[in-house]
This record gives sequence, structure tokens and C-alpha cells, in this order.
Amino acid sequence: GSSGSGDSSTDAATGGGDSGDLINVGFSQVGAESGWRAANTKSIQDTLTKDNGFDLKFSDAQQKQENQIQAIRSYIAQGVDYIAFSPVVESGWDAVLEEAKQANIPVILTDRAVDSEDKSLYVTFIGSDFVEEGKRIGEWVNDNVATEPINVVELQGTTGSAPAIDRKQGFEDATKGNPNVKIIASQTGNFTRAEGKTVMEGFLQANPDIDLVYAHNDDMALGAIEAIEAAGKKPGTDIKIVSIDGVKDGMQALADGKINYIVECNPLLGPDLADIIKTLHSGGTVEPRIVTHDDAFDQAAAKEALPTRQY
Amino acid sequence: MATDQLTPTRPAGTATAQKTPRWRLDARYQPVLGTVVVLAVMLAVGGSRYENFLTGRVMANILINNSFLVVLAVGMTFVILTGGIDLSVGAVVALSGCISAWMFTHGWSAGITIPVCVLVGTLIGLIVGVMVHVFEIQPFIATLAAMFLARGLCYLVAPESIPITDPTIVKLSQTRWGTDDGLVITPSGVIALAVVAVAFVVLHYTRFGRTVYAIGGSEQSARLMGLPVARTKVLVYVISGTCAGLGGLLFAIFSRSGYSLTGVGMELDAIAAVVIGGTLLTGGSGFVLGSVLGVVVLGLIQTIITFQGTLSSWWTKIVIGALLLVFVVLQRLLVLRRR
Amino acid sequence: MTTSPSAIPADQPAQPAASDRPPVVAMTGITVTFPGVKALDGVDLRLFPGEVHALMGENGAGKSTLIKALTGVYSIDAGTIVVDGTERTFTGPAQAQLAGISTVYQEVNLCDNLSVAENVMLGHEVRRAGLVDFRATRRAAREHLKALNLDIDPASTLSSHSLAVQQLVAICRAMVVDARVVILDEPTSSLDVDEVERLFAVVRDLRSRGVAILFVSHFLEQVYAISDRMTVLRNGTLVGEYRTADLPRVELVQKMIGRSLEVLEQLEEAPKRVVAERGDVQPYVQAIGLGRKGSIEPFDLDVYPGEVVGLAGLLGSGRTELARLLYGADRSDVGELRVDGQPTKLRTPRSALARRIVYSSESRKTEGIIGDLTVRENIVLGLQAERGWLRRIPQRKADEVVAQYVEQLGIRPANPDAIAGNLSGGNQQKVLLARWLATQPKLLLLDEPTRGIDVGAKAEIQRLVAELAEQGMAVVFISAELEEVLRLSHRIAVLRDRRKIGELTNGDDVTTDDVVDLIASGGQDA
Amino acid sequence: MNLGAIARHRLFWPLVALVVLLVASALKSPAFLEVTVRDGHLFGGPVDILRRSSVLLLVALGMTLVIATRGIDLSVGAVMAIAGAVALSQIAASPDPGALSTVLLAMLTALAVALGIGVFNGFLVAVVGIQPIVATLIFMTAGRGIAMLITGGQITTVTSAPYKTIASGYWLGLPVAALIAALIFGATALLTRRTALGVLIESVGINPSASRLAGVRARTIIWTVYVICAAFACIAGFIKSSDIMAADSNNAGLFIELDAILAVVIGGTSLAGGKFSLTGTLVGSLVITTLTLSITILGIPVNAVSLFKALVVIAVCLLQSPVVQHRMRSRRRRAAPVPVEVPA
Ligand SMILES: Nc1ncnc2c1ncn2[C@@H]1O[C@H](COP(=O)(O)OP(=O)(O)OP(=O)(O)O)[C@@H](O)[C@H]1O
Ligand SMILES: Nc1ncnc2c1ncn2[C@@H]1O[C@H](COP(=O)(O)OP(=O)(O)OP(=O)(O)O)[C@@H](O)[C@H]1O
Ligand SMILES: [Mg+2]
Ligand SMILES: [Mg+2]
Repeated sequence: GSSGSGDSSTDAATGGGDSGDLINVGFSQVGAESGWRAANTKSIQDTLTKDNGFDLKFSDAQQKQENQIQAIRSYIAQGVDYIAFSPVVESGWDAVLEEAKQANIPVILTDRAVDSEDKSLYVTFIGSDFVEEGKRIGEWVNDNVATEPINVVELQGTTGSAPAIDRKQGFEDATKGNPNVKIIASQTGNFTRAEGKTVMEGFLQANPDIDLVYAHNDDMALGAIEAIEAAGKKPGTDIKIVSIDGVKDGMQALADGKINYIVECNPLLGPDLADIIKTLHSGGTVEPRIVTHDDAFDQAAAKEALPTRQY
Repeated sequence: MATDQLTPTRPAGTATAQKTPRWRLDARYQPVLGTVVVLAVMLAVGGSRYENFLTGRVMANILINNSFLVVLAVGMTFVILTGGIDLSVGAVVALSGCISAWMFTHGWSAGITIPVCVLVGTLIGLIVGVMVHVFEIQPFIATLAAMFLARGLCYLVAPESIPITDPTIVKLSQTRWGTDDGLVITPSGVIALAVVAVAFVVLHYTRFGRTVYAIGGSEQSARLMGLPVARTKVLVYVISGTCAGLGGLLFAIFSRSGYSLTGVGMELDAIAAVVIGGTLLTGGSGFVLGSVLGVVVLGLIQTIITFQGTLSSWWTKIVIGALLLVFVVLQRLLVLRRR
Repeated sequence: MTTSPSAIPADQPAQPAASDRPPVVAMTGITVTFPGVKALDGVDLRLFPGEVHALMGENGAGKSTLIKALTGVYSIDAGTIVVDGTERTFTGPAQAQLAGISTVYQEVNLCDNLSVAENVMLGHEVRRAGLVDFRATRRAAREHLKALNLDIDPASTLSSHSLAVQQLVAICRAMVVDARVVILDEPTSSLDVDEVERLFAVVRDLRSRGVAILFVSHFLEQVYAISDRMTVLRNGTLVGEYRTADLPRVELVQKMIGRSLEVLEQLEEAPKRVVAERGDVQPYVQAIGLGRKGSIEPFDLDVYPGEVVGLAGLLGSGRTELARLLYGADRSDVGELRVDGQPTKLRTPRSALARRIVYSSESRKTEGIIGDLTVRENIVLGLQAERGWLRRIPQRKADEVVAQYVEQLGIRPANPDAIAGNLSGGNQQKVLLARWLATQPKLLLLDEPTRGIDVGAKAEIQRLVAELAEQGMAVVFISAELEEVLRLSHRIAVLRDRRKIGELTNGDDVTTDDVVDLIASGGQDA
Repeated sequence: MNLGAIARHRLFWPLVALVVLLVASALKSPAFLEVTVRDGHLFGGPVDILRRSSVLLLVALGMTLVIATRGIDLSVGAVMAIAGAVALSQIAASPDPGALSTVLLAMLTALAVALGIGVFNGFLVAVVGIQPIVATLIFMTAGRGIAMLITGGQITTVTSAPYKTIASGYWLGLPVAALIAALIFGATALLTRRTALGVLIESVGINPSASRLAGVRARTIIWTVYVICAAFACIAGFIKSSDIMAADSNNAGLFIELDAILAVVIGGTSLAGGKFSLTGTLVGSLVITTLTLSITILGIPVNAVSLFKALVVIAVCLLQSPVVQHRMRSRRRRAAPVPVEVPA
């Protein structure tokens, strides 16, 4: 792991106030629950370096909102210049964000949104649009697969999480008007490979004629591939697979023809975040919502893109 | 023999036990003392390593950020003192939060919502108590089932996170009393401290409290001694459930939202706090104030990690584990040495 | 047979016959069954105000079960319980207590994590404004303890006291409530003469105040000294109800055991042991200045093969501690121990076991019986521990060993698959004894092996110890009954205040008084 | 044996739950209970259950022994993650991931690491005297961090035919994973019941101080069970990672300790220590695995999954409870009086 603590020579004792002309940034990450998240963390840690003029304080909330709130409070107490974080949940940030506002520390949201009414609590939100991702998948399915009636099974993300809700929503919005698309089963695979496989095995036992799998992320799609192969069918051919994320293993499977279509959800937010902070620091303004550029790949595009992918 | 003068002389035929010298600390307080000592060491180390560490604001934040955990740990102390365990508290926190958020969005007033979400915890505690006492299901399993149950109800009530905009809750979450340099206390903190105070009195100065300890010492003896074992056993789960309901309310105030996935693993934090505070999981020995210290220790570990600020996700986990290890081993060694 | 008759003067019955008043408790046709055992079958019991009633029977006869059926610990399958003229079924001890029935159960049932004061007063604490007033509670506890002449710090933790003290505390607890019925299930099993005397003073006082007392003991001496009437049980059935004065001992024993036995004579007329010519045999175990800080001061002790060494002393004099050092259950911090001439460090019971030293603990509930295992598993446990886990004792060998000791010690029920924790107290003791005898030890440390054992079995165990010594085993024998120690031992080591103060060589001219004198003088002039 | 005695058996209700779940699944999806031969091996719902329960069974077996000594091991999930992480990163780094020797070496390394963790846990519990929940909580937290450290926070994916065999292979038409679990189940049963280990574990669990005085090496035994538990969790970790051919340090074995404890208790082993039943644990594992599988087959709505699980668990526990058992027995007795047996 190159993104460990070892290579960052930050002297913790100089945490407060101004240390030279470095910009103090406190970043609170959700956790490290997936490969996507690891890439996201790495991108941020690799960009906000001393060489680039940042002094990054990073903390991992272990998927707990209370830890994140605590970390943000601690950043306020330490007096950082900027706070950035990927909220675990959408709701419940008003109180701590108000504190940050009172302390005059600008807050930047990455990857996930908050649902505060008061938009002045944060400067900007940079990240993908989950509903849009689901929609793009749905549209591709409409155009490429659902030209005849198909049975779709859905592998949902963690119950109640924003990406799971939005990606389901987007897909349903896009395929609502298409009578050929029939979602015959939908279960949570918790965004993990193992559960993706388990649930897919169950689907295969219960339904003999599945045509398409819609997985909310690549990991569950990869798990589903294992299950389909174990049942003696060919993923990508007998049963088509579409998913979201575009992590390396997913792209590889796409290139190998086991997945049919992937909408990317770009984890490399580091450079964008650095740009925003630099802009703000020099007195500029930024848009309140910055949607990252997400590609979409079919099998041919994946073969082309694979050699140059960073993650 | 030279030792003669040291041996107390007593008339033959009197059964005496050796009296412990006054200056010796009662053995029961030793684990708590261990916690205090190691806590002081951690503060000293943290203060020397990090700037702004030993400030009022940071210390106040520990209570502000953990007021719900204090309440959970207090409830858990009751259960653990009887030799039981309550795994459902994390899920009950989520359920209570979800229900309060749901009620607020459906136009209920705070005057009704707040009691309801505390009572939800009471009700779950009562169900657990009945399962444990009447049906003799082991606490671990009864509370595990209650945990699934509460979590399942969460998904039904609030499949996605719901913000709370009720003015009372907003007010509660924004109020700060204290000095300008950050040494402040929130209403939640006051509630948590009040719960601690009440629990302290109940455990140490009421018959119910003493029965809790007696059951932890030996349930069979307590029953043969004619103590109200049944009532007490059900009550401790009701108390723990109520504390969890209240904890859920405090968490709702803390985060101003209800979300079905909050509090995953929070029961382990509560248990860890209680045990670090010197309470034996076998029951019968421990103090509610120790549990509060346990929460402070966990909060301090988190604080140290954020102050370090350079730990990657995995080093965070490893460091938490290592600090926990250092803590329990040191505490244990202190206790052993004093014996 | 235990204490000299002069120690406890026989009473005049307080009331001529109690039957002119209605019984405060009348149990009729009580039947209690456990899976596989009919513990009680149609038993009657009547308790009158102002009488001491003895409940008699062998180990496992059903005495404790009858008591627990009365106080609602066990539910009864048939029969009626009438208290004060109304039929009652208690659902638990709490209810029985409310109805004025105060009970000391057989095994000490207290909470050893709490203080002495709390154990005495739990549920009856002195309260002010609804809150417990600890100072007043401790004061009240001290008063109650004083009634039994127990001068211990009420604030001390119960577990820091020896079993005997705990037993007294349990009795104290029963005296706290204003009870009309007091039940004492073997309260004297670990008490010495003085404690028993004090207890009896309290019992007599209660009787004079019209309280009915149910008393269980295997010491016939005590039973005859204190009781007015008695009910005898055998194998869960009622033998009869008698006036104590009408029933001579021999007849009582016969009624309990069901056949006439010479046990009494055997117990009373056993010849004194004398030290045989040792020749140049070396002691099997030799302690030289062995001691442990805070537990027992350095002592010297030799135990020769074929010899029984008795340990005499009052409660808490350190006999148990001494034995534990010899077994390695506690580690010594000074002195030397030689086993068979070899200097040895005993770090764990296992290392003692490897040198064929075994120790049967005085508290069988916490340190002896493995409650949920069967009788068979309990008996072979010692053997198995010695062989290690890998080489399991073959089923057939285990069965043989178990059958032999079940027969020899008269363990009842004679079912190797019975759960040991369900056995009656006395039978559990026999199982423990069997465990140690099965390992064929060279040194047997017996701490109160006859506690709670009925007359027949006690005679049997004493005979066994004597026989084992004759066959060359070294035995250290601890008992609260001086008579018993005197009868069995070749030599007697006397302890006081956790210090060995002297040693007596047994002989025809040695009496219990000599030992008592030695203890009283503190060894100064011995 | 008569019907009443069967109904009174402590595994009766768990078995009923198992059958009910299977029948419900079969009603919903009639093909579920069909076992067919496909590609030369058995295929179908029951085979799937066997294969899938292997992971839980292995973890629960170790947990049974730990629980029998009055302990508990929360670190099993983390050990699974570490096992997968060590084995797969070693295989991934080797020049020849497909070679049997590479795979074996990688597995041995992982096993050694797992044993180390077991020794550590056992040391904390048996020697230092820390309460098991807290002692193992340390590795529950730190272990996952270590696993992520090994994989650099990524999910390590490999292609290695021998390794894939562990979870997906078949031997004699049966899933290899199930065979491994069966083998270890048998070995554990032999180890505990043919030697005296089982009885000694029980005696330590029932009364530690009495056991010590009886000469039993209580400390060594407690230490040993934690090592065994870690070793079994490690093998479970192999199966889990082989199942997806990836080491997912974050999610491998997440919350499996709770399922394992549940399986042990449903199987009739008390958390208070003492008597344990390996067969019970087997049944418990099957019930829980079937429960998870049937959720998908029955098409339980996503939001109700937790509730469904809770209701099944509560139902089984209530039916198993002594009170309900007693009630039912006396009801039955009253309904049909049993004739008094006359000794011949
Ligand atoms: N909980 C139980 N389960 C099964 N059998 C039991 C139980 N309690 C007692 N027994 C059995 O009931 C019988 C009577 O036991 P009890 O304890 O009443 O004897 P006791 O007369 O008090 O003997 P002792 O003098 O040894 O104390 C014994 O055979 C015992 O094994
Ligand atoms: N765990 C302990 N902690 C502190 N003191 C103890 C402990 N166990 C025993 N004692 C004390 O040590 C002294 C010696 O007790 P011990 O049990 O050896 O006496 P004993 O001669 O065997 O008497 P008994 O007839 O009561 O068995 C007693 O005063 C007792 O209160
Ligand atoms: Mg008895
Ligand atoms: Mg003693």
C-alpha cells in the first residue's frame, strides 16, 4: 500500500493554525469498504500533498456517522483551513456544518450529497449523479437488450444507502416506459462480491429464465459472474450483465466479455478537490454542484481503455 | 517468634477474619483505578504529542460526541452486572431515531415524539426481559434476536435517511452552555450526566440496585435469599432498552436525522466501554462511573486518531486495536500487581 | 459421638407436648419427582410453635428436597402444605419468607461478591427516604453478627472469609427477619464446638419465643441435645415422627438406615492409633519452613507413609491453607518441600498429582464437583487429568472403577450417568472422595471429608482412611470434629492464627481437652 | 422411540424450522429441491446448501469449543479476512499462480498467521486473564486493518485453478467445500469424543477452579481452543475467498461471529459454558444457511429481510425454551393420558 501513513512526513505536532504557506485540509472519509473507496482515498491522499501545497489531515470514519461528526468537530478544534468529507449518510449534518460555518471554515462535499435545506452550509458538492448512472444503464438496456421481453434481476446495494436508492430509482425511471423490461427479483447484495454471488445463486435456483442482471456496483456483478458460471451458464452471453463503477476487475470482466456494459463512477476526485480548494484559497468562487465526468463503456471500449486505466 | 507481636491475639474460640488495613484500597475499586491511571497516561501522551490537544474544547467534545454512548453504557452496566448482555442497543438506537424522524415528518409534535421514541426502547427491553426471564432464552441470543427485530423495523419505518427539522430538536442540538474557549456542555451532555447520576444512586442506594449485584454474584443464591430475581432481571433489560431509546433520541439530536443503518456495532462500543471501566462480564462487580470512564477512553482513542491525521483506513483499525490492547493489558497488570 | 456430651447439655423440652396447639406448618402427602428420581413419596411433616424439630435421614433421603418443597423452590407433584391453617403453595423463597418462613439452605447460598453486611441484610436494608443507609445497615448487621459472637468487619467482602464463617453469616441472615418458622439445613456441618454452642443458644432463645425450628444435622449428638421431636425419612418415604426423648440413638440409626448397624459402636469404640515403629523409613512429604505470605506462616511438617496426620484448630486457623500449599493449589513463597526425599517445587495441582499427592477441597460446590458432568465423569476426572487428554480412559476401565467406588462408598443413586450436581450433598462428597481414591495416591489431603455425611457413611469413610493408612498411604486429615481427628490420627498438628503452634503424638492418654488446651495456650507452653 | 420423545429432543424445533424453510422454498420454486447431475457433479438446492453452510459450520465448530470453555471469539471474521488476504496476495504475487505448490505454500503461510492470532487470543484469555469478549474484540478490530494492510486496501483478485477448487470444485460429485467441512467436523468429533479432550473442555467450562484442583490443565485447554478456533476460521476464510476468487478484506466474514454464535446456541450449547454438542452446531449452521438462501428464493422484500430473520430466530428460540417445552409436554399429557406402565 503506497497510501499508508509512512510516506506522509507531516509532523502532527504542527497541526494547528498556519504552518508556512501550506493549506490545512481536514478530510473525513467514509471508510474503506470497497475497492472504489480505496481508489478514492488514494487519489485524495496522492493529490493533496505537501509538494502541491497542502497539509492533509485524513481520518477514516469506519462507516460511522458519529465518527465523522466527531472528526469534523476535531478539525474545527484544530483550526484547519478547509474541511472536505464524503458523508456516510445524507441527513444529519446541519448541526456540525453550522459549527464549521461559525468557525469560518469552508466545507466541500465529495462523492455523496447531504440533504441540508440550508445550502450555505457547504461551498460545493463534487461527485457523480447516482440517479443519472442508473438512468444511463436503463437507457442502454432499452436500446440494446430490451428489444424483446426480458427478465431482469437486480442486485441492490446496501439497503437504505443513497447509491442503492438512487441507482434503483434511475434504472426504474429509464425503463418505466418499456414494457419489455420486467424486473422479476430484487435483493440486496450489500455491494460485496460474496453477497452478490450468494444472492445470484438464489436467483438462479428460483428463476430458471433470467436474461439480464443489473448490479448496483461492479463487485456484486463479479460475484454474480461466479454464480452464473457455477450454474453452468455463460455470463455476458446466456445472461447479460450491466453494472456501475468501472473498477479494474470490472473493466477486465467487461473486456473479457463477461459483463456487457458499465457506467463509470469516477473515484479520482483528488485533482478536482485540489483545484476547488486552490480556487477558493485565491478568493475565487466555485459552482455549488460539480458533477464529475463519468464515462460509460461497452466491451469494445473497455478493451481500448483497459491498458491506460489508473484504478 | 519475632512475628508474635504482629499476630493479633484473640480469645480462643472467636472466629475472626483478618481485617484489611485502612490504607488498602478495596479490591473492588482496583479495576476502576487502573482505568483512571491509564487514562491519565493517555492524556499526558496525547498532550505532549499534539498541539491543541489538552484544550477545553477537545475535552468538551468528548462528552458532546459521546453523550449517547454514555447513556447506552449506563444501561449496559445494569445488564452486565446481572451477568447478562444486551446486543440490541445499537439497533434500538437506530429504531428510536428512525421513528422520531418518521413522526416528525408526519407532523407529530416533539411533546409526543420524544416520549414515544424512548418508550420504543422500553418496549423492546421488556420483550427481551420476558424472553430472558420467562422463556429462559440466553441473553446473548434474546438480545441478538431483538437486534434483528429492531433493525428490521428500521427498514420498514425509514428505508432511507430522514432529516429532522423539528424546532425543538434543532434547538436542543444547537444550544451550548459554557465558556468562550470551547469548554461547553450541550443539553445532551446534561441529560447523559443526569442519567449517570440517577443510575449511580439506583445501583448503589436502592434495594433494586443491590439485588442487581446479588444476581450477578449468584442468581441461584439471590433466589434462595428470597430476593425478587424475576422482577429485577426483567427490569434491567427494560432499563437498558429505555437507555437505548433515550440514546437514540440523543443520537437523533446529535445527527438531526434518522437512518436505519446508524449504530451498527454500537453495542460493542457500549460493551467495551463497560468492560474497560472495570466491570466483569460475569456480573456482580463493577461501577457505573467506571463505564463512563470507559466511554471517555474510547472517545479519547478516536480523538488521538483524528489528531494524528495521517493514518490510512487500515492503520486506523490497527491502531484502535493496539490502543485497546495496551489499555486492557495495562489495566490488568495494575490490578494484578495490587493484589 | 462428636463433641463431648458435657459441651452441649441436653435440654429439657420447653413445652411438654406441642400437639395441644395447632401446627404452624403441616405438610401432608408431599411427592416430588425429578426426571428419573422420585425424591419424595407421600411425606408428612408437622411443625409446632416453640419446638425444635429434627429432620433425619441418610444422605439422599430427601431432607433438603422436603425443605425446598416447603419454601417453593421445587414445585410439588402431590400433597398439601398448610401454613397457619391456610393451604399455601409458594412459588418461590420470597413468598415463603413473606409468610414468615426463614431458611438456611444446605450449601451456603450467599453472594460472595458482596460485603458481609449486605449478605446479612439484603432485602432488609435500613433505608432512609427510600435510599439504603449503609452506615445504619452495617450497624444492624454487626448487631446480628454479635448474636452469633461473630466479630468480623461487616464491610469486608464475603469471599474473603472461610466457609465456616460464611455458614455463620448465612445463619445470621435467617435471624434478621422476624420469622415464625426457621429452617436450618445442616447449619453446623463446618462449625466447631464453640460456634455450635453459640448457635444453639440462639436457637433456644428463638424456641422460647414460640418460633418453630426445623433442624437438619448428621451429628446425632447435636440432634439429641437440641431437638424436641424428629421426623425420619428413608429413601424419600416417611418412616415416622417421634419424640426425641422416646427414641434411643440405636433405634434412630436403625430407622434411618433401615437395618441395624454396629456403626455406633464402631464409631465410639475404635481404638486409638499409635505411631508404629518407623524404622528408617523417610517421610513421604516433608515441609521445611514452608509458608506463604498473608496465608500461612512458615511451618515444618513430616508425613510418613502409612501415617494419618490430623490438623486441629479453630475456624480460620489456616488448616485449609496448609493443605493447599502441600498440594500446590497455592504457591509457597518461602521454605522447601521434599517429596520422597527430593526437593520439589509444586507450581500447580498437576505437579502434585504427578507426585501422587491429591487434595479433596472443603468447598465441594465451588472447588470440587463439576456440577453438569455425570457421576462417572466426575469420578474418573482425576485419573484422566493425570493421563492427559490424549489417552482417554477406556470405557470399560472407567465403568469398573466407578462401579467399585459407587459400591464401596455407597453412592446413591447408584447410577453412574446421574448428573453429579443433582446428587444430595453427602453423596457429592462421596463422589469427590472416589475421584481421589481412584488415582491411588501416596499422600491424601482430606479437607473436611466427612462434612455433611450421614453416620453410616461417616463410619465407612473413617474405616477407609484407616485401612488406606494401613496399606501404606500417607494421609493428612482435616476435620472440625476434634473427636474424629483424635480417633483417626497418629499425630496431630495444631494450628492457630494461621501458624502451626505445636504437634501432639496420639496415644491412649491424649484427649480432646489436651488439644483444646494447646490451642488456648497458643503453643506457648507446649 | 415414540413421537413424544422425538418432539422433546432439543434439536427437534431447529430441524422443524429447517424443514419448513426447505418446503416453503420448494413450494415457491418447485425446482429447488431437485438434485440433478450436471457436468458430472450434483447440482441443486440441497447441494448448494451443503456447500454454502461449510463456511459457517467451520467457524461455528471452533466457536462451539470456545463457548464450551465459557469463552467467546469475536475475531473469527477478521481471521477469515486475514486468511484470504495472506493466501491470495501471496498467490497473486507468485509467478505461477496456477501451480498447486504455490497454492499450498500460500495456504500454509495463511494458516501459520491464523495460528499466531489464535495463540495471541488464547494468551490474552488464558494467561493474562482478560475477558474473552474484550480480548478477541482487539483482533476483531485490528485484524481487518491488518488484512487491508496486506492487500493495500484493494480487493485482490486471482486466477488459480487449484485455489478455485476449494470452493467451486467437486469430488465424487460432491462439492469440495462441503467435503472439507465434513472432514473437519468428523476430525473434531473424533478429537473431542474419542479422546478425553471433550470432557476436559466441558469440565473447565463448568467449573474452572474445581477443574484446576482436579489436576486438569485448564489454562492449556483454554489456550488450545482459541488456537483451534482460529485455525478453523482460517480454513473458512480459504473457502470464502476461493468462492469469489478474491480477498475482500472489508467484507469477508463480516458479522459471521454473530451467525456462528447463533448456530451454536440453536444447536443447544449454552453460552454459560460446559456441555457442548457438535451435531447441534451442524444443525444450527444448516438452519441459518438455509434461512439466508430462502430469503432470496422466497423473494422476501429487501426491507423485510432483517425482520424475517428475527422472526424465525425468535420462533425457534421460543419453541426450544424450557418453559414452552414443559407446557407442551403437560398439554400432551393431559390430552392423552399415558397408561401407567406395569412392571412385567
Ligand atoms: N434438582 C434435582 N434433580 C434431580 N434429582 C435431584 C435433584 N435434587 C435432588 N435430587 C435427588 O433427590 C434425592 C434427595 O436429595 P436431597 O438433597 O433431598 O437429600 P438429603 O436428604 O438432603 O441428603 P444429604 O444429607 O446428603 O443432604 C437424591 O437422590 C438426589 O439425587
Ligand atoms: N481468599 C481469601 N482471602 C483472604 N483471606 C482468606 C481467604 N481465604 C481464607 N482466608 C482467611 O484465611 C484464614 C485461614 O482460613 P482457612 O480456610 O485456611 O482456615 P481453616 O483452618 O481451614 O478453617 P475452616 O475450618 O474454616 O476451614 C481465615 O481467617 C480466612 O478468613
Ligand atoms: Mg441435604
Ligand atoms: Mg478449612
